[in-house]
Amino acid sequence: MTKLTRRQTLALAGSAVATLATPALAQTSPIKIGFGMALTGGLAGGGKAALLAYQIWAEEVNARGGLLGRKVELVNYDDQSNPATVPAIYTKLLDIDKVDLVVSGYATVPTAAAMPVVMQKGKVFLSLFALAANDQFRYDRYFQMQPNGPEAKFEFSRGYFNLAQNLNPKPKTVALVGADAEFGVLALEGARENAKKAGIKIVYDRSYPPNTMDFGSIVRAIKATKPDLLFIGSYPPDSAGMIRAIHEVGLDATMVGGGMIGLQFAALKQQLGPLLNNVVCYDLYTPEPTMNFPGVVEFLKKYQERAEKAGVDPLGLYIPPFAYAEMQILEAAVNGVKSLDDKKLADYIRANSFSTVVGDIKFGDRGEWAKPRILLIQYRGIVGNDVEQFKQAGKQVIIDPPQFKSGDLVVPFESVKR
Amino acid sequence: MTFSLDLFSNAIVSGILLGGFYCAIAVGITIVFGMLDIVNIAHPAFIMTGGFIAYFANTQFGIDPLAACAIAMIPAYYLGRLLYRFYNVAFEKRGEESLQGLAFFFGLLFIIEVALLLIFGVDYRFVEAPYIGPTIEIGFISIPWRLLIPLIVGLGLVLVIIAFLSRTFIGKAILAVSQDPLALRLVGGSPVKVKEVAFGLSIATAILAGALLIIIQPIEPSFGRDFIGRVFCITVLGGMTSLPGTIVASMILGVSESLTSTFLGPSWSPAIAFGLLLITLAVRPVGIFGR
Amino acid sequence: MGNSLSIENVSAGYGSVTVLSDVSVHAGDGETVVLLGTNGNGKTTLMRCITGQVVPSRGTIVAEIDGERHNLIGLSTEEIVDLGISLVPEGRRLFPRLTVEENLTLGAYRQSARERIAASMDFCFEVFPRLKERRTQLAGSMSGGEQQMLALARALMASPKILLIDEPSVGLAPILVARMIDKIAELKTALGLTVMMAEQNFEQAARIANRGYVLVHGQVAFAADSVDDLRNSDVVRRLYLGVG
Amino acid sequence: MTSPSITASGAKARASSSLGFPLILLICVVSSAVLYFGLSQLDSSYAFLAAYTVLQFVALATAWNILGGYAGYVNFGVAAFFATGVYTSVIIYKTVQWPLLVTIPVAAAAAGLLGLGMGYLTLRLRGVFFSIATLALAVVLNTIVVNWSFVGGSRGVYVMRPQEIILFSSYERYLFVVMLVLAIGSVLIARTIENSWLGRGLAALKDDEMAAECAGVPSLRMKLIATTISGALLGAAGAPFPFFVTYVDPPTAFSLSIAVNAIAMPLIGGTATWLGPVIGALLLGTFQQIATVTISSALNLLIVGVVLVIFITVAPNGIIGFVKDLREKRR
Repeated sequence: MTKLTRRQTLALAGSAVATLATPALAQTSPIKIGFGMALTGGLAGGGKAALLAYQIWAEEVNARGGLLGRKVELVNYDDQSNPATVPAIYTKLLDIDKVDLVVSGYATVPTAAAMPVVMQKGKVFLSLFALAANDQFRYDRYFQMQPNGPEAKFEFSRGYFNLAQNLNPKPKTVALVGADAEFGVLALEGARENAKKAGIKIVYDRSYPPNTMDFGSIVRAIKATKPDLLFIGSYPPDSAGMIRAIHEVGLDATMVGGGMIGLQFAALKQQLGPLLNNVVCYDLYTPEPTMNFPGVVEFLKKYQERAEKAGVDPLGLYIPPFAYAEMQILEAAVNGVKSLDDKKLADYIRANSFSTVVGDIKFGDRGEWAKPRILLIQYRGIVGNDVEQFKQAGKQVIIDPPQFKSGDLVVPFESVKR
Repeated sequence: MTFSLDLFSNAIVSGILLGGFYCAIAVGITIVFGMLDIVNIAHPAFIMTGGFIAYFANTQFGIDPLAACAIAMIPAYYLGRLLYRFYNVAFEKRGEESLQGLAFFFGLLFIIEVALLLIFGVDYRFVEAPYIGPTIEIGFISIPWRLLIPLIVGLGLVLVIIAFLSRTFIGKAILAVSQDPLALRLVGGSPVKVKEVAFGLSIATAILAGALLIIIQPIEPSFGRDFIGRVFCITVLGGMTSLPGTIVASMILGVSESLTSTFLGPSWSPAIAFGLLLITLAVRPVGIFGR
Repeated sequence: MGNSLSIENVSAGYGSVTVLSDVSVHAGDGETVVLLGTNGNGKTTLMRCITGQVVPSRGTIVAEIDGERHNLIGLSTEEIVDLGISLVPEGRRLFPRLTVEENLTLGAYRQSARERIAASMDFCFEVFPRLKERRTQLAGSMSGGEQQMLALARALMASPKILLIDEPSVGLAPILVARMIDKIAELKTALGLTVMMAEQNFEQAARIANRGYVLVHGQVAFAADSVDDLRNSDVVRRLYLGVG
Repeated sequence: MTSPSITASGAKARASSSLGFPLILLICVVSSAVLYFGLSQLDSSYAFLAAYTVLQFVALATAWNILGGYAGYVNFGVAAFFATGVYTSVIIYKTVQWPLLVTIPVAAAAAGLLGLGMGYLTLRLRGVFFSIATLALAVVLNTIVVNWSFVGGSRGVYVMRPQEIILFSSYERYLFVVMLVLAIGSVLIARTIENSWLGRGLAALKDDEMAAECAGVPSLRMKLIATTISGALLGAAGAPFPFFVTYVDPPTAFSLSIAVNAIAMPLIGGTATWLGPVIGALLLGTFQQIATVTISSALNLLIVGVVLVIFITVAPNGIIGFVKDLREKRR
C-alpha cells in the first residue's frame, strides 16, 4: 500500500516539476482546500452529507498519490447555517490558513455571503446547490453544481408541465402551493409561468410559512378548488406534512407533487413509504439504469457504508454524488492545467466538459450547467417503510427528460384512505 | 378564497385539533411561568427531548411513542425537581432570578439542543404507530388520527393536571404558591418544595408533549425554537395562571391559525396569532382569563 | 407542659433602617398578651421576627412548646409554623383565588395537623358558621370581616400551641371588631392557646388581655402586668385615651 | 425602603463618572487608532471582518443594555430592531442608493421610531409581559418582511458592495471602521445616559417602579426615551449588515443568535454599567469567533451554552459585579 502510493506520488511529482518552482517543498506541503460548511443549524443535514462526500474524495485522491504530487487537505469550519459567520470564515481560510483552493458550503445563503471575499481574491469558486447565486455577481470564476441550468426557476416544473400538457385528456386546472422561503417561492414563480405557457389555469396559488404544523387546512382549501394538477414547492418537514395531509384529506388529482425538497432524503422516503406511490417529484439522481454513470455505484456504496457513523442521510442520493462530482471537476481541472492558478483553472473549467459520477458536465452562462438536467421522477411500488428498497431501480422511475427516461408517467394520483 | 361551509367547518376542526396539541406544549409553561414565575424558555428543548426519547424507543425497541414518553415522564419529573433545586440555590435564593435566571435557561436551551444534535444528528426523525396515517370521516369533515390523538392526550393531560391541582393537597399548595408564596410559608409550607414538585411536573408534561409532536410531524433538534413564541403567547392569552384559560387560548390560536391559512393564505397565520397577542397585551394585559 | 414565648433584647430592621431596638417581650403559658402601639411603631416587625420573616440583628427569641425549648432565630418561617406557632398576618394574606375550604385545608400544612384536617375543619365551621355557608366561595370575593374570620380559622387549622395575631381589627367595622375579639377569647379558652396579639384598638384588646406592652418608636415604652396597670399607665393614656 | 437604594445607585453612577467624558473620548479615539493600525499590521482582512463581528456585538449589547440593564426591561425582540436597520438599508439600496453613512442615521431613525411605537404599546406591561410582547413584535415584523416582495420577501435579496470606496484600501476595512464608530458611539451614549438624570431615573424604576412613580419619576416618558434610543442604536448596528453578508433573507436578519448574544453578553459582563456589555461582548464575541475557526463543530454552540450557564451561576452580576465583590471582600 505504502509502496504503491509512493510510486504514484513520484510519477505525479514528475509532472508537477514542470510547473512548480520548488518541487521539493511542494511535496511536503499539502494542497489545502478550504470551505465553510453547515454542520449545525437548519442546513446541517445537507452540509454534513456534503462534507462526507468531500472527505471520501480527499481520501481517494490521497490514496492515488494526491494532486500534482501533493497531498490534499481539507480545511473546513462550521458556518452554523448562519451567513454572518461566512465572510470571516473565508477571509480566515484565504488570509490566515492560506488555503490553495476554496469551494462553497452547502446551499445558497452561505455561498452568497462568501462571494465578495472570494471575488476579491480572484479565487475560482465551485459551489454546491446555490440557487442563482451568481445572477447578481456575474463572477466569471464561479461554477455551480446543481443541474438547474441558467434559468433555474423554470426547471423545477418544466418536466411536470410538459408531461401534463401531453396527457389525454389534457388537465385544465392546477393548484400551486409552496413554502414561503427561497426555494418555494422560486419554484412557484417558475411553475406559474410554465402553467401559463401550457395553457393550464391556476385555481389556487398560495404559500405557507416555514414551521407550519398542520397542512390539513391548506390541502382542504386546495381540494375545494378541485384542481386537475397539484404542484408543490416545499421543504423537508412540510413535504412530509403535505403528503400526509393529501392522503388524510383525500385529495385526488391527475398529478401530485413537483418541487418537493426532502423527498430525496432517506428519512422522508422511509417515513412516507407507500404514501409516496405515484407522487411525482423533481430529483437529481436516482439509481435507475439510465443514470449509471461510471463510478457512481462505487461512490454510493462507500458513502452508504460510512453514513450511519457520520450521522448523515443513509442513502445519499441527493447531495453527496454532486459534492463528490464537484471535487472530481476540481481535480480534473488542476490536473488539466497542472497548476493551482485560479485564472487558468477557471478558463479550463469553462472550456471543458467533465465526466463525473453524475454524468458529463459542461458549464455555461453564469457558471450554471450549460444544459439543465433536472429529473422528474415518479414513485412506484413502494411497500412498507424499508429504506433498502430505495436503493433499487424501478422504485423512483425517471419520467422526464426523455434521454434519461426509465418509465412512463402513471396517472391519476389517488390518495390512500385508511 | 371562496367561502364554503365545508371548508369553514373543516378549518375549525383542524384548528381545534391543533389547539389540543398546543395545550400539551403550553401547560408546562403555564405552570412554571404563569404560576411559579420562572421564565423557563428552555421548555421547548425539553419538548424536543421528549420527541427524541419517543423516536429512540420507537426505532430501537418498537415501543409506542406515547407509552415510551409516559414512562419517561417519571425520570423527567425527578430531573425537573433536581433542575429546580439547582435553579433555586443558584438564582432564586440570591434574588437574581429575573435576568440571570432567564439567561440560565437560554444557555440550557442551547446545551440541550446541541446535545440532541450530537446524539441524534441533524436529520428529520419520525416514529411509526398504528394511528399515524388513518383518518376518520364524519360527513364532509375529516379527522386524522395523527392529530386526534394529540388532541385527546393534550386535553387529557391538562384535565388531569387541573384535577391534580384542585384535588390533592400538594396541588392546592401549588395554586397557593402562585398566589402568595409568603402566605404559604405562614401556614407552614415551603414554597421551594412546592415549586420543586410543580417544576418537575412541568418538565414531565414537556416530555409527553414531545411524543405528541413527533406523532404529528418529523422533528430535528433545533425545531423547538419555533415554539418559544407560540407557547408563551398561549400562556399570556390564557391569563398566565389559569389552566382552563390555557385550553381556550390554545384553541383560539389553533383555530385562528387554521382559519387564516384556509381563507387568507397560510403565510399570514403567524402574524395573525402574534398580532392577537400584541393586541391582547396592549388592551387587556392580564389575558382573557386573567384576574 | 408549657407553651410560652420569650423575646429578649431583640433589635431588627430593614437594610440600614432600624425598626426595633432592644425589645423584650414575654408571653407565658396560656396567657393572652397584647402589643399596643400605633402604626409604624414596630408591632408588625416584631411579629415578623418571631415568625422568621425578619432576622433580628441581635437578641434571642425562644419558644417553649409542650415543655420543649426552641431557639427560633435562624429557623425559616415554615419551620417555625411547623413547631406549632401560627400567625394571623397583617392584611390576612389569604389565597384569594382558592375557596374557603381550600384555604382551610392548606392551613393544616403541618404534618401533625394534616392527619386531623376533617376534625379541625369541623371545629372551624362550628366556630364560624358563616364560613361553612361560604365554603365553596373564593376567599378573595368575601367581605373583610369574613376574610378576617377565615384568616383566623386558617391559622387554627395548623393546631397551633401559640397563636400570633397581627392587627385583627384593621379595616373592620367596630361591631365586627368586638365580635372578632370575642371569638379570639372563645378560641383561646377552648383550645388552651397562648396568644400574642398586636392591636391598635386599646379598648377591645384590653377586654381579653392578661397583660400588655406598649411599643413606641421600636422600643417597649411600658410593660404592664395587668390590664389595669395598662389602663392607668401614662403612656397608654397619652396614646389612646386622649388624656394628656 | 426604596429611597436608600436610589441614592445608592446614584452614588454608584457618580463614582463611575469620576473619569471625565473628554478623557473617555480620548481613550476611545486612541484605542481605536491603535486597534486599526494594529489590525493593519496583520495584513489580513480576516482580522477586520472578525473585529467587525465582535464590534457589532459590542454595539448590540450596549444598545440592549440601555433598556434591559438600566431599566430592567428585557427586550427579547432585538432581532426586530436589528432587522429594521437591515431592511431600511436594503430599501435605500434598492431605491435611492444613498451611501452607507447616510443610510445609518435613516436606519437608526426607523428603528428608533419602532422603539417609540413599541414603547407606547407595551410599556405599561411589567416584567416578562413586556419581554413576550417584544418577542411577538419580532414575529410580526418577520412575517411582514416575508410577505413583502420588494425587499426580497422570503427569497432574500442581494446587496452588492460598491466597487470603490474612498480613503480605504478595502471594503472590509471600511465596514470595520463604520462598525467601530457605531460601537464607540453606542458606548458613549450609554455612558452619558448612565450618568444623567435619565440613567438615575431608570435605575430607580428598576429597583421599584411603583415607588419611583410615587416619588415623582416620570416613568413612562423615561421608558419611552430609553426604548427609542435603544431601538435606534440596535437599528444602526444592523444598517451595515447587508453589505457585510451581501445576501439577506428573513431567517438571517431575524436570527435568534442575534437576540441570544445581545442578551447574554451584557449578562456575562454585568448590566449595571456601560462597561459590562462591552466586556461581555468582547469576551463572548471573541470567544465565538475563535471557536468558529478552531473547534468548528456542534461543540462550538455547546461550549457557548455551557460558558453562559457557568458564568451566570458563578458570577450572577457579571464580570464587573464579580470583580467588585472580590475587591470589597479584600477591603
